[in-house]
Amino acid sequence: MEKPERLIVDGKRLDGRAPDELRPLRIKAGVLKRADGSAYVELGRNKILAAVYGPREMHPRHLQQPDTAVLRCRYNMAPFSVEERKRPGPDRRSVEISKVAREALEPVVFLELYPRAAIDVFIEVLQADAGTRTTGITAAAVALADAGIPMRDLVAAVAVGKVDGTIVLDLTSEEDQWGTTDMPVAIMPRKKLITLLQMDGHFTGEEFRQALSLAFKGCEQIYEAQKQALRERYSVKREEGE
Amino acid sequence: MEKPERLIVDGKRLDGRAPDELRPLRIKAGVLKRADGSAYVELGRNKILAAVYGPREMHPRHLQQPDTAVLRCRYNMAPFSVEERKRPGPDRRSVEISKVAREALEPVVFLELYPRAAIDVFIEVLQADAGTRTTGITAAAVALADAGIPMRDLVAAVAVGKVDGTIVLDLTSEEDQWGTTDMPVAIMPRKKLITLLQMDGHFTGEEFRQALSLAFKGCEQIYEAQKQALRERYSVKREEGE
Amino acid sequence: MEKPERLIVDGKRLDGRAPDELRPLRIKAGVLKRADGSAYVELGRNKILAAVYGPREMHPRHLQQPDTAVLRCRYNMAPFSVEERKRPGPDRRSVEISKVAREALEPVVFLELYPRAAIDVFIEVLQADAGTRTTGITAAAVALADAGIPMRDLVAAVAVGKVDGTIVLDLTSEEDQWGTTDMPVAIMPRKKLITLLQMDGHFTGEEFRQALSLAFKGCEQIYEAQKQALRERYSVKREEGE
Amino acid sequence: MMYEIVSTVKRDYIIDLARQGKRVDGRALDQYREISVEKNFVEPAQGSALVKLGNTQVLVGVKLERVEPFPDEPSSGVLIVNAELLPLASPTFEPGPPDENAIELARVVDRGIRESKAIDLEKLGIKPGEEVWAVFVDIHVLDHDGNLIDASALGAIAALWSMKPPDVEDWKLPEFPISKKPVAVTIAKINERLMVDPCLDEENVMEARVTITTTEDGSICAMQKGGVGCFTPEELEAAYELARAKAEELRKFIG
Amino acid sequence: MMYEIVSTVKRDYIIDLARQGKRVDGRALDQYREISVEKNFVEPAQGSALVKLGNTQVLVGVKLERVEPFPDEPSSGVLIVNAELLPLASPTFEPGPPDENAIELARVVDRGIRESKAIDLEKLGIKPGEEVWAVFVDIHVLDHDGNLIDASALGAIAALWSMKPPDVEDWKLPEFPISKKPVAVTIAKINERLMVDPCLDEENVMEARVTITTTEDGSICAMQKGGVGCFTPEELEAAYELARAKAEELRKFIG
Amino acid sequence: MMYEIVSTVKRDYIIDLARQGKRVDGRALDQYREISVEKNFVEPAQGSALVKLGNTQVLVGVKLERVEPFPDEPSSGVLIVNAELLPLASPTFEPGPPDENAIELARVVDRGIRESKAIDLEKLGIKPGEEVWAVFVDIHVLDHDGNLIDASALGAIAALWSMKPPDVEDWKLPEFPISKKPVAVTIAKINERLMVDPCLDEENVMEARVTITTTEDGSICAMQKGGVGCFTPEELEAAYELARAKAEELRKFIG
Repeated sequence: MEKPERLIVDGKRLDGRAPDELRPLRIKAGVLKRADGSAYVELGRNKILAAVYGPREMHPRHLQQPDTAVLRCRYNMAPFSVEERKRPGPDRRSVEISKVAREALEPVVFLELYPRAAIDVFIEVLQADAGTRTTGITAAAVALADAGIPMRDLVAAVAVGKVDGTIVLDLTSEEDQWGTTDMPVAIMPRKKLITLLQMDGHFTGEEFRQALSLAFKGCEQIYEAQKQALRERYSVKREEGE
Repeated sequence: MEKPERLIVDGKRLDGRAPDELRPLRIKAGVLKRADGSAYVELGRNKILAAVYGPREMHPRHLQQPDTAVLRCRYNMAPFSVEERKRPGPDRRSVEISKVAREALEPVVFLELYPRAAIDVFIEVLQADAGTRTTGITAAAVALADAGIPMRDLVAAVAVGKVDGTIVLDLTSEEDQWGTTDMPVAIMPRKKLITLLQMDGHFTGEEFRQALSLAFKGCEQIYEAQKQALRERYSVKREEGE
Repeated sequence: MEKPERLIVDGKRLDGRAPDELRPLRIKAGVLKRADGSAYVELGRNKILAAVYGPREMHPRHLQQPDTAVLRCRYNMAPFSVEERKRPGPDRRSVEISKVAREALEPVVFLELYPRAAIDVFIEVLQADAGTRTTGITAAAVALADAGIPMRDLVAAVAVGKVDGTIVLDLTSEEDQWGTTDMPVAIMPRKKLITLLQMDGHFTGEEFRQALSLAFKGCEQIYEAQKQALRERYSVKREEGE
Repeated sequence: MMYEIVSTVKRDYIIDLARQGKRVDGRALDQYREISVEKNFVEPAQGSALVKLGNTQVLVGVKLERVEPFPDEPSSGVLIVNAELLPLASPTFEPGPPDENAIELARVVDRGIRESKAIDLEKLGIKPGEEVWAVFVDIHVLDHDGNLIDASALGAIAALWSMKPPDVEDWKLPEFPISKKPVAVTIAKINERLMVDPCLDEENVMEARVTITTTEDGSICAMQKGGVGCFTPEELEAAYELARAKAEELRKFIG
Repeated sequence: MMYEIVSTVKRDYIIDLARQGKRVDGRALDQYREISVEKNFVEPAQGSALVKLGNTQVLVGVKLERVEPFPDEPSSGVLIVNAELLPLASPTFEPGPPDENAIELARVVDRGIRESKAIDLEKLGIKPGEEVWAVFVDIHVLDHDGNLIDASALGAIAALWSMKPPDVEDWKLPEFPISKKPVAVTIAKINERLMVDPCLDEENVMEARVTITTTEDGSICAMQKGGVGCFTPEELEAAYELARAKAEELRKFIG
Repeated sequence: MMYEIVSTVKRDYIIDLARQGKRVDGRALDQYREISVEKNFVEPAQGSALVKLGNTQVLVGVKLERVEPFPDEPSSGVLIVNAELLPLASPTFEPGPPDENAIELARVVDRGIRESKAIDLEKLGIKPGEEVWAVFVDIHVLDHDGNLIDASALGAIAALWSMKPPDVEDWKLPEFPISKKPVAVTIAKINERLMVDPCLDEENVMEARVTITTTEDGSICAMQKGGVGCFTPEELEAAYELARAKAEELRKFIG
């Protein structure tokens, strides 16, 4: 695809959104049978599945921590999730994303309740548009809650950036590719704390402040959708007498 | 090599055999010093060595089973065993063959006698014609017996297939390459039970029945040669006062 | 670089040295903070760092030896240490050098004093001229002493070879590449014992005797520099009241 | 496929049910769990299908990529089947390269497609000797409640039948060259009884399984026995009849 | 970066110091340890720099090699940053391929260089579509006493500014095309306090860190939060001001 | 080569025998075990040899394959030696990529062939800069009862002397270009005594070994000390004399 002349025309983005508008968002909790908790999130064309196993026995044993559970996280893209087939298995990008996603989620989990245990979070990108790491974190937080793991707060995440000189919320792949800046942010919505922050591109100090503030705004909306998904899941569980 | 016009002429195969005839077969038990049991089999141009170690301590320990020994199997082709040099190390084909070979042998071994132990079977293809997996299983069964491991029965194995519309026993590489169907079968000869079955190509239901029956016939002959090799081995051992 | 017509002219080598002369040598002990012992050696254009950790707990545990420590050694070249970038990670050459370096050092270490422990030696080639394995062993011996590990003797090492028909000490890369023979030797200087010997190229029996004798001569000089470096290190430590 | 530790009580219960011709989830011996196939689930793939077999979920995506041909078949396309037993699908699956179970799964699905000649690979050349199309069939196991082979094989063939031709100049064919519908049917043996589509509880206690892949005319293109038990010849003949009959039912979901 | 086990006494001491605005080694919160940068340490590399940040030592070497370009940028050079956490640098580093810490380190350094557009990669083509220059930046960690990111980023940009053009015919540029000096500043958070350049003892007790890479004009080209704690928006704004100020100091060492 | 745990009694016995100039299997110190070399054991290889040295069995196969040349030697063939310590050969060998023992074995054999210039690699070009012959020497260790180096080196050179030229048009040489017969002789040191061809029991107690590879004229082309003990210069000179004498005996088996 050629670079479009402009990515924002008359205050509207290529897909018709306003700069501070999220893509269509759909969250469903409890979508897998085997996992202890799970969630499926669509954000724009992203289709992402998260599953949680645990607390469970930690293997290998020498990684057990006597006073806390260990949170592990694996972010993975399906070979067919992107235009050019991705070779299966971890690459450097997915290893880094797995690390920052774990660090984004860990602050909300009461790990100290489960000494020696492991809690495993798996994020599977089935179809990728931009923002897979933040959407994956959003899904993982719901999956953790669905697994019944005690949490201080949820984690909601979204990317913000700069496109044609404008600070925008929730970049598409075109905006990510042709825009100036991409800044993924994860937030504990109730406590207003930032648990993930990455950025590449170009921001002045003032732009950074604006972008951060827009990220908070976007995460609020995502947080509402997360809570709604968990309420729906809970009512289904209750009906089923679980 | 070009595909020959016909693979069966006047009821004879390219190497002169009748459709229901095995290639020349030679089995020798006890050919290695270090292994607990071993066997060498030539079937046509196949040259295959099998060795057994165990029952021995299982490493890594977390794979130990409290109520049974674990049978492990590794099928491997020497780099010089085929026309084009094979890179050392397991590939997908050899991993699958190792699995089905283990499942073909396991039904005859009294694993429950050796809790926590490992029994390791190694199949080395030194020179490959077609039928290396079945010939390897045939060798491995003799090596297990040579190692003195209690067994319910032997396992004899052979491939059958369809070539020029005829059901044939014990395919050569040419027949495997240019024929229609290849079906490796392993059998417990005394109990008449099938422990390995794979097939690719084309069979009608009726052809499948015929082929299975021919496989039983071939395995009977192989079984006789296995028993003969073990008798010879036993008499040598007795002479040596082992 | 083209092969020069002659590598020795009027009894002098391309860098002006006599056949039995070492390249400029500099040894410094105690150059790293985290390691238990360390040394930095420059020999000609070689820049080599060695570090020692231990005696420390052996992981994985099943490698612990009940009656002795285990000495481990890893020789590694930095990607930028040679003309053509070296891919990170061990290759066959570095695995072999790690083995022979360990075997060259092990005779001088009182391993039996530390049952179940590991002593780890790391040799890092930052800039390579010829003779990195011997220079690395020279550095490692100083690092072991700097770590306070009880030793029977030091180990001094150097390569000798044959260039333009002359037996020479301490080959440069040009001499290694265009000469006839390369023979790395490591020696326990006080006990006059050879702990490393490798050779490739061409020697008559008589040349081998000469070369071995020249290696001893070179190692004597290296040994003096090693002792000097340790004396300097000791006096610094004393001043610092360590 | 993966043998999990099952309580002795549950094991005995399932085995005893089998003796009575019954199953743990109330199905008949020759009855599949509820099947659904959602095609075109994934946009970046040329073809895809999300298959649910009861609680088992497998997503298969197919992508076409340009590759060098094999030297002995310079103008023929290439079929590559890969399976990932994702750790999110089961507590027994671990991250890492495909283990023997994933490899067997991929290879059994591969043989069903390849040996039935479902895809006309000859038509997938681009420049002979230089470039051909590779058909990457990626099996992504999302939720493992047993019988991954049948779910994966069904997903693969359904995805192949949903292929959109790539939007490039040198693609000359009107559509993706597929012509057959091989279907894998797996039959488990428990306590001398044969039953189709084993769920995970059944896989954990079964003696052995056999997968028989048949095409529209009822002929067999691939078979694979698995597990550490045995079959009699008579059982295999009965299994073939079962496989042939059930394949007709499953084939309807390919679309 | 690597969390090591620290005695509770030491931990409490460092945390309590932070409350008082003090540090374990007597520095001010906004003070770096002693910095030295020795350029051209390694001859076979086109550029190199040995950086010491207190006891932390990192050697960075840069080599140019001819490679095939990426298909979507046929005339553009390629930047490859790799980091090795050598086992000689710390008792917690183990031999083997780069782990998540080494990969994060390399990628954070990479983004600082890449996103600042410090190197004009467009100028590093050779034959469009066939051959371009790859810039291999190898980070070799020799002694780990904390804050590897800042030491590595400083070493990388200093090594790039020391580049000697390769002595080959088809190199047409007067010098290596570098024009900017991005500098990474890492700020740790301990007991609600922000402090630059955490030493290892501080890294072991910090809640979180954030690395902010800025260029000469004070704008941000890369950021990375690390660790399992959180930041408030106000803390991040303060961190940015710190990063911008300290980068000016560090930039002097690039030369 | 591989150090196995030996009972103290056996160890003391072998060491004490050595003091008396005797060996555990009754051989003289300068005596090899029974040697047999069966050439052309494997048909798909251009050359092969099955070597037995007492109970030690090593099968070596040599194959020629077309490869790209190294850039610095565009018209020269390539020698590649690989050794596999198969787990069927010893309870101490484990499956997996070659470990340091396998790598050392391959490299010692490689150096003996390469440094003696036994093969005229210059003659193994095909199209300069594009294609040359690679000589793959694969050492397959079948039964390990000690002294794998000598068995493998003998197998490799015997296999190379048995080479059949490949049946292809662009092979122009009358025969495989081999002209020398380097032979490796390994001498173990036990209790101050030197002895050739250590069996496994001897390897398990030896202090050190040295392998000396010599050619027909008695000159040395490769040496390798192994093990954690030491040699005096006088011992190495004696080892050379032993190696030279025994190599003449072993050379007869190359054929």
